[in-house]
Amino acid sequence: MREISYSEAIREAMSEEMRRDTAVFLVGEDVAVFGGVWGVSDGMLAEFGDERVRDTPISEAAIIGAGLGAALVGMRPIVEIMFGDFLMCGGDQIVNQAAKARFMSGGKANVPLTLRVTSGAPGSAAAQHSQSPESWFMNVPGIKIAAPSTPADAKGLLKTAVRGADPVLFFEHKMLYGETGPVPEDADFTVPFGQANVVRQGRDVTVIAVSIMVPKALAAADLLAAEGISVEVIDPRTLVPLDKETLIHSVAKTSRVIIAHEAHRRSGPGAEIAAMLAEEAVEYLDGPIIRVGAKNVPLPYSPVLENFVLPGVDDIVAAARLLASK
Amino acid sequence: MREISYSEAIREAMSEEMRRDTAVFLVGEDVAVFGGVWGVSDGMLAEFGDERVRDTPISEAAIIGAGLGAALVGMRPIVEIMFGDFLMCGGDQIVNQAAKARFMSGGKANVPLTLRVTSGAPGSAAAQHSQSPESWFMNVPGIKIAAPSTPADAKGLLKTAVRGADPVLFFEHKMLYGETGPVPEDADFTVPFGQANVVRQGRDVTVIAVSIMVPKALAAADLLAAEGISVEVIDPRTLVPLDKETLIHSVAKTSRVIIAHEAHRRSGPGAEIAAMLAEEAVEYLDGPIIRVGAKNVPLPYSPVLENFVLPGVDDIVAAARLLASK
Amino acid sequence: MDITHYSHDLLAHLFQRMTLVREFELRAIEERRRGLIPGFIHSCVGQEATAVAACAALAQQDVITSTHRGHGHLLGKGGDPKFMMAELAGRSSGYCLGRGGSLHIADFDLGILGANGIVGGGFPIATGAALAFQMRREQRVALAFFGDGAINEGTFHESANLAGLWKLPVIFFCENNLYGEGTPQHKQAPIADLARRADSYGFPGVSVDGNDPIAVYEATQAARRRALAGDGPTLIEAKTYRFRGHYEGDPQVYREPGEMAAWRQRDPVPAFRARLLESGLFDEAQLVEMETAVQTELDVAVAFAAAAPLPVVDEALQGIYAETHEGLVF
Amino acid sequence: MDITHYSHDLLAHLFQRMTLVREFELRAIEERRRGLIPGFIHSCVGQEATAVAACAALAQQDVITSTHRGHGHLLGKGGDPKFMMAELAGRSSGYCLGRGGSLHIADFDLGILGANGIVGGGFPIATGAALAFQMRREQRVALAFFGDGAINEGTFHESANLAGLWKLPVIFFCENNLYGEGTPQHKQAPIADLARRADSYGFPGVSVDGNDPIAVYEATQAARRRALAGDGPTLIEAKTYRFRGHYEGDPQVYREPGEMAAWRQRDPVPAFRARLLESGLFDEAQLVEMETAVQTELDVAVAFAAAAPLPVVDEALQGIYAETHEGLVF
Ligand SMILES: Cc1ncc(C[n+]2csc(CCOP(=O)(O)OP(=O)(O)O)c2C)c(N)n1
Ligand SMILES: Cc1ncc(C[n+]2csc(CCOP(=O)(O)OP(=O)(O)O)c2C)c(N)n1
Ligand SMILES: [Mg+2]
Ligand SMILES: [Mg+2]
Repeated sequence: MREISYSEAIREAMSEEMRRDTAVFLVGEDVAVFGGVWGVSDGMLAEFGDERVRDTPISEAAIIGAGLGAALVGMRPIVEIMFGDFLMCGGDQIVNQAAKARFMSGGKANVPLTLRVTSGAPGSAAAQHSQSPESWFMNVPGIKIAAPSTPADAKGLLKTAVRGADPVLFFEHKMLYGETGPVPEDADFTVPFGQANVVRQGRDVTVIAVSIMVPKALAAADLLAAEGISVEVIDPRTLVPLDKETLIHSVAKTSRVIIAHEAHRRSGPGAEIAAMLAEEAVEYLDGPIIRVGAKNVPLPYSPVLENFVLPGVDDIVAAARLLASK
Repeated sequence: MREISYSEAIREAMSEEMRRDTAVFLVGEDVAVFGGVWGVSDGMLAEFGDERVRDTPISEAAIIGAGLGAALVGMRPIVEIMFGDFLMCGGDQIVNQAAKARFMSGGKANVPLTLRVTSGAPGSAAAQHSQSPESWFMNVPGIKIAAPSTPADAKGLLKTAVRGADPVLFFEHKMLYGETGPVPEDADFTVPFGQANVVRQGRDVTVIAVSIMVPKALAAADLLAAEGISVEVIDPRTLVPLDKETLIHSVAKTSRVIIAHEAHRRSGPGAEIAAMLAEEAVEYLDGPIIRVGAKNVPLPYSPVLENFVLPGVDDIVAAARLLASK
Repeated sequence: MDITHYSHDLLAHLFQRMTLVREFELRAIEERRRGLIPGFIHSCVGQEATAVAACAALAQQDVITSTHRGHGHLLGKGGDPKFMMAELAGRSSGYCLGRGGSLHIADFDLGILGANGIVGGGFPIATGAALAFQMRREQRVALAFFGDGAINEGTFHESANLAGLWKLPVIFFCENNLYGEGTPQHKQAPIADLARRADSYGFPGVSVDGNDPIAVYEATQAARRRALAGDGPTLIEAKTYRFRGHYEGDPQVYREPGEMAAWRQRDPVPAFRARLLESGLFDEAQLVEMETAVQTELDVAVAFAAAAPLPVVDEALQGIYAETHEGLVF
Repeated sequence: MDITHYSHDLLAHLFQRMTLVREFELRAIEERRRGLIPGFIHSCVGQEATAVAACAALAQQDVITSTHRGHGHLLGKGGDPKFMMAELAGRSSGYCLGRGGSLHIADFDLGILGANGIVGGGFPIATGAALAFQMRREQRVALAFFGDGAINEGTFHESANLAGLWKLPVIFFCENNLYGEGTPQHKQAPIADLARRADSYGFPGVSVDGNDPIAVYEATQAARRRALAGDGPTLIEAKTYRFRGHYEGDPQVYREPGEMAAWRQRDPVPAFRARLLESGLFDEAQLVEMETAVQTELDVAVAFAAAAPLPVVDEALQGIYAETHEGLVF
């Protein structure tokens, strides 16, 4: 299969859906002429014109809410939020409007709204440009949350989001944009929500890894294999809905779990996953559920500090060793 | 000790602190002439005047941020947000400004900002006026989160918040405002953050209950005692910081845990507490950690539906029976 | 304005709907007192002219976003009092199957994109709907109702800017009833004529007498024409007054003395009734007939609501997502 | 304006600081290229007059909120290039001990409440500081720097409304450099003169030539006087231009042809230099002396930064809370 980057996969998904359905359009700050500050929509203005690839003023609440309004009358907007850190500038339109519109209207509202949001620390971008806000909206019923780790998943999950009729927060990790991988060319290739991916099979320890922690977990698994510790790596791919079954199945096999994400440890996505396992899979557990995540401090600017705060391959390795030694 | 209501206790805390320190003032929508839509600041305008008890336009971001700005130059603002549901209208000022100001400035900023926020379902107020957003900001380092369940704790914790130098989200449950209890008259009575309260001692099951679920857990404990199940009820009082030690100590004793909160189950405060226990107290567990919370759907208007979605005494009882039967 | 220029149908419609709104509110208040309605009510008694006449200037295919004080808007846009009353009563036959209540009534077929419990929550939504209409070259406009309090939310500014920039077919319709909850308008904004704010976004703003349905109708029609011509938004500020509390039960400690009495002199419903009679276009018997019909319709609505089934608990777990998955709602 | 009316000290200060800002930016860019500075830089080259002259009109006790493009503001308000450069280099001797970087430099002693990575994030903060000054009857003002893009954020509207309503001693200072990232101002707002927006909040708005430090100084001084007199805020829009990319590395595909060249003719630093010479108040030797001193100061700053210790990892866990507790940061 041909290999393309995560960023190209996302552009391909958007472009294909825009060709297929005139209701789909892209809107956000600097997505058109600039091609997105991450370059994800580079070239799309030329193909689709400035009505369907729209630069906006710097007004997150209006942009998100306008996406919602357009969705309610039949469009399928893709809204780009340049940094996930800015989500709270338009938070109400997500939490109280988009997420609840269908339920409050007695199931009548359709909300085919995709919010493409970057997450993660790109390196010395400091506390307001480095956050991984995947869990900020997990407590809010009505919204779905995806966090792909590979180009193929990025493409397939994004298409599912755009074709669906529910609001989706679609988190793209900034440091994955340049990563390449095989991506099907089939224009109808999609990846369903709620299906975790067992990225690597293993016997001794399960690592449930979110987004950029998937490649890190794989690197850790390689190192650990050399020590005789066999690691199973699972990527949930969507956090809401969560594929409990696959996770529990793995824990039943390994009895040991690590949950890894770049978000801060406290109340990150791992809190929910760990709590779910402590509720539904506790009988299989043979030791603590260890969460590997950023320390609970704002992301620092200085690389020395930032590296210390962010979770890494070594943290997963250390956690796995600890579990395996019990 | 004289008994006063939760609402009176909060008013007393604010009034005492305002008498004590001219830097303290109250600002929010309808807090002055109206006395707060929940009546909490009733009468304070008369005592303190309209400079220190300030009605504002409907502009949550500006109100919260103005509180922050005033705090940065030495005031100690108490900002009231009428419904916790509206927090996301000013979310960025909490997440990216107030919470991070100290750290980003190298520890130099002082942020004595207290956000008094109501939470909980007051009955048929529907999806945008009934939420319990305690966990929405738990992933964000730099902010502290309190959720008192009694008049005494409300008074003591609020004073700690106002006298401190960190931003605090102080959640007041609407259905607790009318509840009465003994409250010390000592103007220097405070309750420290990070100290859970063992509200009732028990042997068989630990119920960690947040805010309004504390009285519900006590009611459940009474019912369960009649069946021979001895329940320990613990109120963490502050979610950030969390008094892990007291919680773990209890679990070591009972081996069985229920976490109860009115927030939705998914990624509510219970997710973090359960995850912490699954990490640090798993060896004591003799069964699943059960979370009792609102179902993961927006709060419905119709009482039939609302009662079904909200957690109740019966849910705690059922969970305790299940745990005790294992 | 000389009302004889207007069609009999339009005038009858305005009178009928204004009466319906007034009486609907009074019934709802009564039924809340009697226990049929469990939730809060923010009644729009006194603001019937704004709600009804603004909607009368819209076409069926146009859409509105409404507010916490939305019953008038909904009835104005064609809402059925039966389904509204049933919704207020929390019944399965209500507009939202009992899930939304007064604050969240929506009917997408009627172009009602929803009442809203969040002050200022509707601005971006109306703006987005208008964007869709513009992109699809449809002859439709979106109208956002909001209050004098709501105009101070950041969403107004962001939405008005976007709409002005893109010349979207949207009408920002401000019902300035002089209060936001208990806080008077002059304590919420440093200017009295909120229509001035349109200038910041390069589109016109007009202030009209919100208790005069004809003035409201004219202004809204002009705004609609402008929007459809591709000239962009209009801000309409309609000065009006609410005759009841912010919500039912509000002690209203904040009113200026004499203010209420003065506005009562300008009660839009009897004033318009008198004008219809004066014009000679309607006689007393015709108006009474319409009024009676309204009462009958409301009798039916209340009976319908009272007889309608309560939801069954499982319904709480439905209609949250289009595509659902195991474990999503539990 | 005839600059001979101004004190020698003021003119020297403006020239010295403008030169310092320009040269600081060029050094920082250079040091980033050489690897001393790890993070992004949003340079304000071309906008020296706004930053320096606005701050020159403030008193020591006044405060500012700054932006992502904040180096000029910080130097204008008295920031020390040593500590700034060390911060950019992520060192423990930096203003924020290496924790904040360019986007978050603050110095409460100098009245710098912080640069900000969130566009529009500073409006409410400046407003709140001004509220504190008003409540305490202090003779202090707060000035919020922001860009033409930021004015479209909801926080501008909410803050301007609050400040206008309460007549707070705040100055909203807009550096209109014609772009927000890659999007030109005319694609961000439907009006060109952003100063017009003040009218919505009942206070004056003025547009000035942002490349003329004297014009900026005058406007800011007038706004400050107004604020201290209790008359409330002023919106100042200073028209200017940035000569480099939005950030260093920006390919700048979005510029209009010829635009840059035209603005280069109006480069504020050489223009002011020429004016000083023309006025006869300064001779070439004096200016060269100041310029040389700036270079020396920057040599020292860069050397200081390069020699400053890197933070040790434990520092990442400090300074998050005033009162800390076990388990709070892990
Ligand atoms: C974001 C938000 N803030 C505050 C409230 C509480 N609230 C409900 S209605 C209201 C007053 C609204 O005033 P206005 O916009 O003038 O409408 P009116 O009630 O006068 O019709 C307030 C403050 C809310 N629902 N949402
Ligand atoms: C809330 C938010 N939205 C978007 C951004 C990304 N961003 C950073 S600077 C910028 C442009 C700001 O334009 P302007 O206010 O004119 O300031 P300038 O860069 O021209 O100095 C944008 C969009 C941000 N940092 N914060
Ligand atoms: Mg009003
Ligand atoms: Mg700009």
